[in-house]
Amino acid sequence: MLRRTETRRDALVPAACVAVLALVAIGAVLAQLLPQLDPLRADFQAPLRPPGPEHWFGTDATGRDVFARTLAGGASSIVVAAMTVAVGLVVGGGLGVLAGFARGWVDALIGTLLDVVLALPGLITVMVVVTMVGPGRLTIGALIGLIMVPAFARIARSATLTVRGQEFVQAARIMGAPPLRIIGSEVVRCVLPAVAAYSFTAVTVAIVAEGSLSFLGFGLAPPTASWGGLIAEGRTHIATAPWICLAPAAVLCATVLAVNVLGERWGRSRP
Amino acid sequence: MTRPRGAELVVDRLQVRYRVPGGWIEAVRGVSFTVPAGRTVGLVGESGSGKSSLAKAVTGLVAPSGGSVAFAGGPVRHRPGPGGIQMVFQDPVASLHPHRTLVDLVAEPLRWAGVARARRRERAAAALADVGLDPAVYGGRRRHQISGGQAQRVAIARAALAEPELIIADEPVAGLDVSVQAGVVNLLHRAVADRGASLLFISHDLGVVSALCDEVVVLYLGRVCERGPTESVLAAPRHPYTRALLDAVPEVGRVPPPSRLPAAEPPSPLHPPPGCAFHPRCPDAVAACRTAVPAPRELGGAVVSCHAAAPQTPSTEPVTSPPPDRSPP
Amino acid sequence: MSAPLLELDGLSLRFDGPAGSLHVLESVSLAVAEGESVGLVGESGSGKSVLARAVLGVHPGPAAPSLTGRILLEGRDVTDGSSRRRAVSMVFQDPSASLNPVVRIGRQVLEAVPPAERGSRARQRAAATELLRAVGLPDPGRRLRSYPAELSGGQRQRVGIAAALAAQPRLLLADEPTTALDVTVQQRVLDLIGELRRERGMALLLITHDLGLLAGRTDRIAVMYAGRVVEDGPTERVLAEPRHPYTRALLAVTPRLSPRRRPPLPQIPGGLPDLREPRTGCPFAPRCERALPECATRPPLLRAGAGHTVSCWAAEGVPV
Amino acid sequence: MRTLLTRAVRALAVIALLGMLTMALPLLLTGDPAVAVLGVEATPEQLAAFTAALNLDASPPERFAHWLGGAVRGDLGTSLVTGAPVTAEIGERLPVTLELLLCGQLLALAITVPVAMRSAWRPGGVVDRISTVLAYLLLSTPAFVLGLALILVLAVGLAVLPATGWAAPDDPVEHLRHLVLPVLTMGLTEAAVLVRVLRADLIATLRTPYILAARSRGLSPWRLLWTRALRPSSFSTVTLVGLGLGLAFGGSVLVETIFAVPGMGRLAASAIEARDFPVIEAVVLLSGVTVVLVGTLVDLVYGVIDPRARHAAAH
Repeated sequence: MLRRTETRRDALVPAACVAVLALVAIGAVLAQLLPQLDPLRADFQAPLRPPGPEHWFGTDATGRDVFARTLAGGASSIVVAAMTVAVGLVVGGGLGVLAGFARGWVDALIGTLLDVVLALPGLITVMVVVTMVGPGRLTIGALIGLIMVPAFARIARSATLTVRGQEFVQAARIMGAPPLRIIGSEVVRCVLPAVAAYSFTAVTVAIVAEGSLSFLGFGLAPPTASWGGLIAEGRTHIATAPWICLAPAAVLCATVLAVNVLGERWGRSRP
Repeated sequence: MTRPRGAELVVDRLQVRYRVPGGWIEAVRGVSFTVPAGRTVGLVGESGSGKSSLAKAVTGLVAPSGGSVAFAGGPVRHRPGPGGIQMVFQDPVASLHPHRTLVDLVAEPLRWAGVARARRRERAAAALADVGLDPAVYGGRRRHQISGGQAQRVAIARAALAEPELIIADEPVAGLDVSVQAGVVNLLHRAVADRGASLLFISHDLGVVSALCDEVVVLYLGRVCERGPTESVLAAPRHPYTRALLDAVPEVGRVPPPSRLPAAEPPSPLHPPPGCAFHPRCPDAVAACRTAVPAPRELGGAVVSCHAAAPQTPSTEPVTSPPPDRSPP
Repeated sequence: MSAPLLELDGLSLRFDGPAGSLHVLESVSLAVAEGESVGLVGESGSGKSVLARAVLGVHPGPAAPSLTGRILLEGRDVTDGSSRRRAVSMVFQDPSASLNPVVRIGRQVLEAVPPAERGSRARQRAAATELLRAVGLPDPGRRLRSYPAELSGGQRQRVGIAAALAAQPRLLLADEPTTALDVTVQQRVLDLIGELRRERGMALLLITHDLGLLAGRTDRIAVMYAGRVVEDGPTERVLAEPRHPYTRALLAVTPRLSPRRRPPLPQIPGGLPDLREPRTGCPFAPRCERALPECATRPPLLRAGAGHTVSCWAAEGVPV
Repeated sequence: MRTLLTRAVRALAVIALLGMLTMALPLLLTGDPAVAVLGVEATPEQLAAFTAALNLDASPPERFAHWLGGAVRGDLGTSLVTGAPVTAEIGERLPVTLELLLCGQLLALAITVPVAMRSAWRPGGVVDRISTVLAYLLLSTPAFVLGLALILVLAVGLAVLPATGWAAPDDPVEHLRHLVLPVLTMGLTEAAVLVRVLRADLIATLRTPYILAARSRGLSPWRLLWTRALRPSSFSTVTLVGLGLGLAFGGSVLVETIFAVPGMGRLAASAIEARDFPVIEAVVLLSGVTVVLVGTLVDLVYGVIDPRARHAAAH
């Protein structure tokens, strides 16, 4: 009995998480396509409307639909998160594999460079650079990715070191397997899953960091919708119209939660 | 200097050291011995003796910090195809790729030698059957679906299929139950004996070594204490450490003689004692042992590194040629 | 005759997990008398370590096994997990893993003494020093402040023995106490355990995979295979005249120092039965060269001599 | 000894590289930084004065050397906005941030240790499941959302605490009242991470043979956890707490913004908005140096936690 309910819950939770992420993604696409969901269309006749059949999540101070703006904010989060993971995987993963295989002074040099990045106050550094080079989803995503490079590199390096030391890799060397083929196939087999597991964490960090930047006013420029920006705008009306704040906040938290849970399952499913 | 002949392995004054937090470990401190073509040599040592570092240096997995290893007259190379060196590891499961099937694992050396897929699978299946694993049952399994003893059989089948001139086995039975050990030892013996290849068998277990090896090399803290034909070393050990080791080996039904060793603990390889490394534990130590490293001497057919070991009737006993010059049977 | 110190009466033990059950022990009966020394021999999967843990009353991991049968200590039924402190303690297999790396040795050896009975700091120091002296650790007073990493493997196992002695147990369990040690150290540690046992009048259950360790060290040997005791008798008799085919085979494959034993060496074909299924007949039958049709059913317990029993269809003896 | 020396050399190299990187920040501005900051209407004299004040003509290494020279004498330059010495600005803000961070980390630890212990003792038990769900919810709630939620409940709803603002310690009661919400936000966010980490490490430790041995010797669960299992399980937790404290100089921009706390984070944010380079450079560099120093300190703490690590400091 107990076991059956356990297994059902085990399957249900990831399914729910995938559903949440799918809805956010579909919503983000629809917000770009459907004119009804234009996040900028303001209905000046209906400011600060509470949630109802016409405006599911209510309207903000200028009468813009909070639901449409929340969906559009999802698009920003997706683009930023994708960019973060891309930069982290390529730069961090590459440096980590290089450090793990070369060892010696290359490892020490890469380690020192990564320590420099690690010593930077992350959010403040991104804020400084954004004010100077201008905001943009890809810029912000790349910057967050760079800040996360040391974490990716550390994981890739230790996975590489593990691969190197494994006896079946040594056995392959003795059997005369071409070294580059061993490295190639083993990196794909061992290092990639380890780094991919960390990508879930990177996605949540990217979404939260982008939200934080927009919340602080250093993120995406105002017309572009962002969950953090929506929450910051709603803050002034928190006592009278809490939905402006709460709707995007709830969607943000649900998305991060879904990614966290999926990441944990992914990590647990691997030995 | 010995001139290498055939597929002879010549280890000459080999040194291996490792960087560890707090200094260097001199794991191997000038070890010389020879594995003549077609012979089986046992390398015996306890923890800290440097036997595993030696195995890695001989197979070229670590670079020696001094001395040399020569195989068939040249440096050790990792090249596919017959006639090379193969290795059997202590942890048989870890030495098999986790995702490949047993047939593909055994076929691995042929793959790097460029043998066509169908042909190498066919030969691998035959090799599996040869080590007692029905290819129809086990061929499609992976390493986590077999026992440790079976994994070691797979590893031996794989090494044998590469048709090496020398197999190096690093503690191949240490993790196995005694009821399984004998089978693995028999397979290893067959893998080399059938084709006249040689075997370097590394173990802490004198019992297994004595049954398998023509010659034995006893290591202590990175140096050779004694080496010679197994019969001679077992019957008349000259080095006090070899004697202590033989006394301590558990034998069924034998009430062990009281240990002759002083109570001193084995020293750490990080700080080996000066002179003869064994002197703090040696019941026969003399003053010279504390300062001077004993040079290898030939004593009654064996080569012994000990200040205190006396030649037993050296004039009458016929001096056989030293192990490196022994011809294969 | 008084009741034995430890008595296992038809003990069966099963681990239940999400992937099914493991039938580790199947109706094991074994007794250890006051002051007696018993060797428990078996290969991996025989259940010998699990048996020791069941006697000790602790199991690693969160899942507790389900037990049937009885464990009697000093005549007291402790199967339900009631306290064994003061009656049993254990010397563990790997001294490097079974000593806490961050706790000083002086504190660890006194772990088994309840805080209420420890007394002043000076008394604790004296007690710990005395224990370390008893196990032959050089310079025991200074060693109190050492960490395990500062000792050699043999010294660590001496500390492990000292920690087991602190409770002044009447039964000492030693689970492969020298498997992790070098042979030249192994002998000293086993000798130490033997001396302490005689001095303190403790009983000893020495668990090992190596039949070669037991001569001169134990009064009796019990041989386990796949969760059952297949043979139990006086040490010399079991080693010289083994009655169970498994004991015989084990003796034949145990390595000996003999250059005349050239390969092929004798071996036992086949492997351990699947522990996920309860064994109906003799678990050794598939590997046994003397297997009979009856072996598919549970073999009888036969008396093969004074204090010598064997569980086999093919053996000679009087049913118990 | 050797490893200590290599560590020191590496730390100095990191600080030097960090310094040059920080000093290269103005180069990110397109065109002349002076024009970018002062605007096109600025007179050539103003531009020249600006360039000279920031030593912008020099290369980043030279600028860093110059900055370092000043720093040694206790001179971090002058704020472009207020005209006050940067040291004075920081001296005013730093205690606020430090208090916040210390209280936040302490609260996090006070929550983490007992919760992680209870969870790890019976993994999959009721306490573990509840704490896991709560930890995941908190982990998925960004600090700015959690802060707003706390304001909504405790300040707006129940009206027991001030929503925002700060009171000097001269008035202890008001000071504490203003401290509660920011510290709660920081502590809860941090605790969510720490609980997961410490719980996993504790579960691993509780499976080791030495814990089994201690259990067999009759140690009570309470003593087992506190005196035997906690220390060997605390490496990652110590690292994370150290990292959190190391970022003190950068302050917590988010929490300070939500609750309008005048700390380092607010100082940094307003300096960035105004492109007040001397302040930005000082904050980034001091933060970086603290992280490096705390990192080294954490390595030393490892040695205290685990005698085995005393000789093995390098990774």
